Amino acid sequence: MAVADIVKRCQDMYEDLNFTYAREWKAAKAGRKVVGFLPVYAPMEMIHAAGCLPLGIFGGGDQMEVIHGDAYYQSYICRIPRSTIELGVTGRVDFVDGMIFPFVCDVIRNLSGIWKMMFPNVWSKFFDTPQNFDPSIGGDYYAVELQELREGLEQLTGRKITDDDIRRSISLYNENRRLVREVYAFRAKEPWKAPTSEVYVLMRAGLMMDVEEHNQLLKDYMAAAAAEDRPKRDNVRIAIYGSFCEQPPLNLIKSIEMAGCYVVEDDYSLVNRFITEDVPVDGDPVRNLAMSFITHSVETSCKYVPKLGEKGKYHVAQVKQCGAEGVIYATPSFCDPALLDRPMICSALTEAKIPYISFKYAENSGQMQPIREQAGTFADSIKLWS
Amino acid sequence: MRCFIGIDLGSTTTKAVVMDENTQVLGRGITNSRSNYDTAAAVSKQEALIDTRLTLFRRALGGVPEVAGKIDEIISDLERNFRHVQFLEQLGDLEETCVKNIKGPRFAGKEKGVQETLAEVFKRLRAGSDQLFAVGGKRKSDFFRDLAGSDFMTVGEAVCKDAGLGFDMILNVYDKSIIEVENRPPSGDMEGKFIRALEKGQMANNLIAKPVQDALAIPLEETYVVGTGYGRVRLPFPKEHIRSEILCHGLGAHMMYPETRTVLDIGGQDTKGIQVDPVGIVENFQMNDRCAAGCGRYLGYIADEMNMGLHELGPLAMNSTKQVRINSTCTVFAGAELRDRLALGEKREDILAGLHRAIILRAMSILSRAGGVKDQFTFTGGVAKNEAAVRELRKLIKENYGDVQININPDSIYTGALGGATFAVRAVVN
Amino acid sequence: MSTEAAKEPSMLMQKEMIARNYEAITSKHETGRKVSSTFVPGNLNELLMCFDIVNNLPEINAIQAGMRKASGGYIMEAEKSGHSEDVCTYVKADIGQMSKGNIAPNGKPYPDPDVLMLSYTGCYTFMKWFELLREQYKCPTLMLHVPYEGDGHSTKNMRDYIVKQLKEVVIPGLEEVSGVKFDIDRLRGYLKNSAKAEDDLVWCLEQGKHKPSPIDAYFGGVYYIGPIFTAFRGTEDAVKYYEMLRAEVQGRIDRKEGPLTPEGTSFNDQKYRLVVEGPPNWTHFREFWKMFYDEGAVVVASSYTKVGGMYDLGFRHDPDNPLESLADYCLGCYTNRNLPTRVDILAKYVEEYEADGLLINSIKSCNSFSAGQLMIMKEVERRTGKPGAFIETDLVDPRYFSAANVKNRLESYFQMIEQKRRGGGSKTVAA
Amino acid sequence: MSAIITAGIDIGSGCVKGVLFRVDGDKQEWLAKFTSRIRNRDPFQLAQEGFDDMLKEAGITASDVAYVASTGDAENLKFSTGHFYSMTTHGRGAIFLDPEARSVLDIGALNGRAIKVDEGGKVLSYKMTSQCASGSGQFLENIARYLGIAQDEIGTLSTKADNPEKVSSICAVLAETDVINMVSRGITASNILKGIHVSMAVRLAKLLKSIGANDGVVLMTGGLALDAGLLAALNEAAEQEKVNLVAKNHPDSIYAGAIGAALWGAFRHEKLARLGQAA
Ligand SMILES: Nc1ncnc2c1ncn2[C@@H]1O[C@H](COP(=O)(O)OP(=O)(O)O)[C@@H](O)[C@H]1O
Ligand SMILES: Nc1ncnc2c1ncn2[C@@H]1O[C@H](COP(=O)(O)OP(=O)(O)O)[C@@H](O)[C@H]1O
Ligand code: SF4
Ligand code: SF4
Ligand code: SF4
Repeated sequence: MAVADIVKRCQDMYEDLNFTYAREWKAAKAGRKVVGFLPVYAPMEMIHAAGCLPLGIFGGGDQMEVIHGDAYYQSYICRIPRSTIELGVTGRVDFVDGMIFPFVCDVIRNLSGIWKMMFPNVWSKFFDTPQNFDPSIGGDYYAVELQELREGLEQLTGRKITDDDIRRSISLYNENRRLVREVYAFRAKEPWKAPTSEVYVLMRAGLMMDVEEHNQLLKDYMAAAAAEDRPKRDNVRIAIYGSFCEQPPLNLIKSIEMAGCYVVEDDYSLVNRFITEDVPVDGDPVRNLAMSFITHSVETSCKYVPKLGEKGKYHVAQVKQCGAEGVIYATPSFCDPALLDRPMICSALTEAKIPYISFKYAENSGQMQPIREQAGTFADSIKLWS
Repeated sequence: MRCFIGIDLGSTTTKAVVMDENTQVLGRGITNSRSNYDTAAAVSKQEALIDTRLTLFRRALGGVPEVAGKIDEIISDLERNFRHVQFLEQLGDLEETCVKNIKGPRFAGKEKGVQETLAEVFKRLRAGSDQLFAVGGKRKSDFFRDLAGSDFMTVGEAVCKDAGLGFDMILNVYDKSIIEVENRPPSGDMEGKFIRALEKGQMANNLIAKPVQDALAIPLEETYVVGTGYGRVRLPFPKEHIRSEILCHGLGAHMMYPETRTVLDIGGQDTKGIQVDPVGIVENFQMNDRCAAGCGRYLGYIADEMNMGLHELGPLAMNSTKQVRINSTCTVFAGAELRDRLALGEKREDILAGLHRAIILRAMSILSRAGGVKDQFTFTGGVAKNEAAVRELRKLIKENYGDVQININPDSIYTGALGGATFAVRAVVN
Repeated sequence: MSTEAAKEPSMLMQKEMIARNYEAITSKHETGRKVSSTFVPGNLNELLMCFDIVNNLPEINAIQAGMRKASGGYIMEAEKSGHSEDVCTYVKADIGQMSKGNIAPNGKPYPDPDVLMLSYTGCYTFMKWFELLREQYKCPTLMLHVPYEGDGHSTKNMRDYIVKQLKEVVIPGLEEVSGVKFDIDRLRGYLKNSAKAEDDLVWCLEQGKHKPSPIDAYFGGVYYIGPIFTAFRGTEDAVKYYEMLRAEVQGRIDRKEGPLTPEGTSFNDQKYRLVVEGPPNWTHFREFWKMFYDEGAVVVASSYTKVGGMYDLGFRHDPDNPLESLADYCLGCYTNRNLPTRVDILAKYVEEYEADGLLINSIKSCNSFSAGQLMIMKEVERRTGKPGAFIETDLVDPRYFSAANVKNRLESYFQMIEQKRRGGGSKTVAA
Repeated sequence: MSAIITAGIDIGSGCVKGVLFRVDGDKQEWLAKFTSRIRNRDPFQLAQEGFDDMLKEAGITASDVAYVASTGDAENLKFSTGHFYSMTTHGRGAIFLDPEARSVLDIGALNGRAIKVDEGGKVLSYKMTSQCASGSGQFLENIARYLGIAQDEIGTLSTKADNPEKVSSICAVLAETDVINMVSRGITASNILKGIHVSMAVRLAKLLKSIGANDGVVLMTGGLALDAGLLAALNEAAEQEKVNLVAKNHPDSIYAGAIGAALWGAFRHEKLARLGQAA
């Protein structure tokens, strides 16, 4: 397949607010269930092992008109919960049998309660992962939580999830994560061959489709992109942080690239990069999942950093590793976790002499001129003087 | 006769309604809200009383068999002439004020030239006013500021060019003076003006003079006044004469359409969704929060940006063939958004259509917050005059709430004042 | 507060207690006592007392700064140093205060804390706040992660997790900071005091059911909960304070009197009875309160008086199960309950306290409270059939208090209740 | 290296600005300039007209110009050789106008930008105001109109204030009402304007602080640069904050973006020439 075809397929899926793929997947076989999840992490292996399709629900983007969602949120709350409610109220996710609301922040947390009241017939779970990273404390707690999730899913589907089911899923997702890491490495190496506006939709589509299908797609994309002859431009290399939850509109990503930046690292929709190493397949699979989360997961604003002086170290290391020349800290407006983190992360960047800029966006931002201006000046400044 | 008056002091316009004790509307008056709330209230009240006189004339003429079938014509003739007299009076005031304001260093040594230019401008304005108030003449607005202002710009720029004088200077004098003039309530003497209007008219004076004069002689007693609206706390009224605008809008809508259950009001700075019960009592309401995005003022900014009158926005948007999606309804950035889109090559009417939809989408959210839309639904406030906004609203109501009867009254801008007047009647009569 | 409000003996006692605590905090260098900073929801006051640690609560300091009208400047200061306009103003007031000399209400500088006791209960922002303070003070930070009751109840796993953290993280950490060995019997003793004071507090809050209500469960309520939510739960002082408060409330019931307004008059002419959800605004506290009593509105129950523990639902600290009861306490704070539970609680209040409706004061800062309040309002309206109202302010950011706006909404709400009440009779409306 | 001629064209939301320079190594000679307010006209058309006028004034033709650099909203300008983003150019322009400047405040019709620069005009850090800008030029313009005051009178009036009235609203729409209320309470135009200036100054000071501009000269550029009232309010804010900042302006401040563009254009042209890929 050609790059353009792959990208088109992904972009169509990404823009499809009716989730046709998931609907068709569900309809294809009697008894199939779809379990939705919000940013920023969900144990997809468990959902997959239950025979369900994990479906990433990441807000409504800039193409959805939000009417009822706004009725539930004050103006000083970010966009993602409103568009998620709009998806619910307008019946666009009426086929979803279960919903997982991860631990991201108080907004998502409270959204889980709204969902319970609005859709009492949908199985829903607020999934509180540990903020204590001691294997014998947080690890034990998390293993039991995973076990409870497993039981919840078993009730939803009416069938047992065996340890082997989970092990099989773990290896599929291990492969997925490995391939995702490869795409990221490929982009970091030759960003002109894998523009972020493409990589982004490739990743987003992956959170809405069967994992094996996505694995194939990732391989196809890399092969096709490597073969494509694209000119290298006089752009600077930057990393983007702060965008882990509410996603920016695709136009914003394009605007940043247009303004002279190659994005070589980002924290967009982290899910498939949340666990940074392969989860061991042998042994107690639930325990393995729990331990991987405890010991090998990314650092992001919704996780506590237990050690003094560690804050921001992770970001600095990532920037160095991917060879970024600067950081754009781009956060959704009113996103407390990211905005409260910003001063700490940025001071770590300053200490490491990494230039950065920061701005805010909303998933439905329409005006790109200020974005271009800021990203453009940033690119200018790196280009002209470093 | 006993008059009951409701005054709605809005952020953009101030409205007054005069009622008799049977809750029959006698007159309506409107003016733009200005820095001086007392004046705004006084002017709107005066306007409503003028309108009341017209109603009384109409009633009186009903008793003159010779004019049967021509009453509408006569009344509109009378009103037109009355407005013309009033306009000339205010124009005179403006000119005087302008001349007084030619002072300060920026005019040093140029006083004479400026004065002469001004005289020429006003001469032309006066001459032009005949056409403005001719039968079938189209006026951009009912407010002196808008009428005088737009002509002043075009005429002034031309005169200055001829005179080789910088337009900025004249503009500056005008800007200063118009405020002063606006904040001076037009002189009373309604009767005198009506007489003069009568004289100007082409109608058979002898036939109607008597009944008109009789109607003019009826004393209008201000029995009870109720104030409401955004600026109500600034009205010099005792507390029991003040009612919340929510209650007034609810009751006003009920008075116009007793079957109304849901009311939407889009004013200059706020949007309200109100649910009323079968007797006009408010059951629930929601307003926009502290952000004024998507309110009427938004259209004002757009109109300014496009150099158009508010009246013209709707019709232009109706010409759209392809709506542009606009996501931000921030009033302040509306202009920027507009320019952004124009720069991308979108057509003005398509962008405007998108902007209107954006406003209505916001209103839909507030309605949703207030508990949705029930049959019948009444749309009030200044924006209800805008056909493009109304079109989008109709579409969205149908999509979201099905077939609901939608009421829009040409006098819907007076809804709050109507409710206020009703409260006034009740305070005395019940 | 800037202007002196009329005071009852309990208020004077509380004032004196608070002053003493600020004295203890600011004189730590002289006394050698250790200071811990911590939060109101899920605070472990009794546990800290076991280590002779003085308890300092940045949230309360922010409130104090708000009431003294100093918070605006602090917030600006924090924003200048890179904090966003969008985030919680308690955090910014606290951070801004540091760069402005960090002066306590008693005029002395706050000493650096010796330990940050991060009880992560009911609010995500707490975690970021203490990460920020940790950068500043470079002192040990003890994190107690309290899982959220997402399904409306706590589980054994959650409780075990908390107890384990107490045993393996918090207690050893506090021992190390203070040099004092943990003595569980000492804890039991304090918990006994707590339970006693809690009984009296619950009794007082429940008197809002009287007509006229002898208390104001919101504006007065923030004073009633002062000692038990902060540095005094577990002390003899708190026990005494609540005995005193109880006697005062009883006196008002006997005299059929309402609560005292700041102007020193008894608020007896109560026209509207409200349940209020959400924290108050502190920068314009008096002005805000006045908008209620001027119109005859009394608050009979509120959720804000439950942020530091939902004692009215039956929970008491338990000397027989000390650590477990601390865990249950943390889990049960108001903002750690899921939305459906909050709706249940508020609907119950509207009914049991025979209120005219639910008023929500939505706080811009606080997603924990605010995100979802419109849904709460809808649901409570639906269940009780009573109208709700919604106003928006902020905790300590004076820029977000628009008196005209709030007053407009309150007045409209009260007039609506009034009109509805009369509505039944006045079918005479001309149509 | 011989002298070259470069042009800078800056399209803003309110005005189009342009300059023409002869650059010879370190020597820069200013040949011509123009501004025109957009007022609903096509900015690209205005840019073309202004450019032609400048050429005429300098007595040269378009082919004599080695590099036309655009900035501002002019990415799509047809006759430009290259584009620089506005904060890059304002920084450089400021240093040209005032070599002492170490930071720049560019206050345009809708956004405010704070830029920290070194002595060569290199941008060290910068930040833009985001949404909700009651402190924008547009807002001030509206209010002035409302008060019946000409643009160039704003500054003088503001400096005459004796008791400035604070504008508290964050939103320009609500602030407008605030102002109307003030008028009705009899507050003078001076005090109102100063109040607006003070609240703008506070925001701008915040912006400056957040980019780490703590001392030295701040040069104001953009449309509001010549507003004496704002300048005074800024210096007062700096004093209150006890920061060692001195705000200044320059009669040609409004050209800063265009100047910067022309000069970076020359720099770029030389670099490209050196690399043998002259544009
Ligand atoms: N003739 C008109 N055509 C279109 N829109 C209008 C017209 N008149 C007023 N408006 C709109 O109505 C708004 C004012 O509404 P109004 O109900 O008078 O507000 P308020 O009660 O706040 O003064 C204006 O901002 C404008 O957008
Ligand atoms: N001569 C002037 N005196 C005072 N203000 C002016 C003058 N010219 C322009 N302005 C103000 O500057 C703004 C435009 O400034 P400018 O820097 O050109 O902005 P932009 O770059 O966004 O177009 C206008 O909105 C106006 O308020
Ligand atoms: S965008 Fe930020 S504030 Fe909003 S839900 Fe996500 S993490 Fe929370
Ligand atoms: S977000 Fe709310 S609960 Fe959390 S610190 Fe701020 S005010 Fe307190
Ligand atoms: S400036 Fe715009 S976004 Fe901000 S409060 Fe006003 S209308 Fe809302």
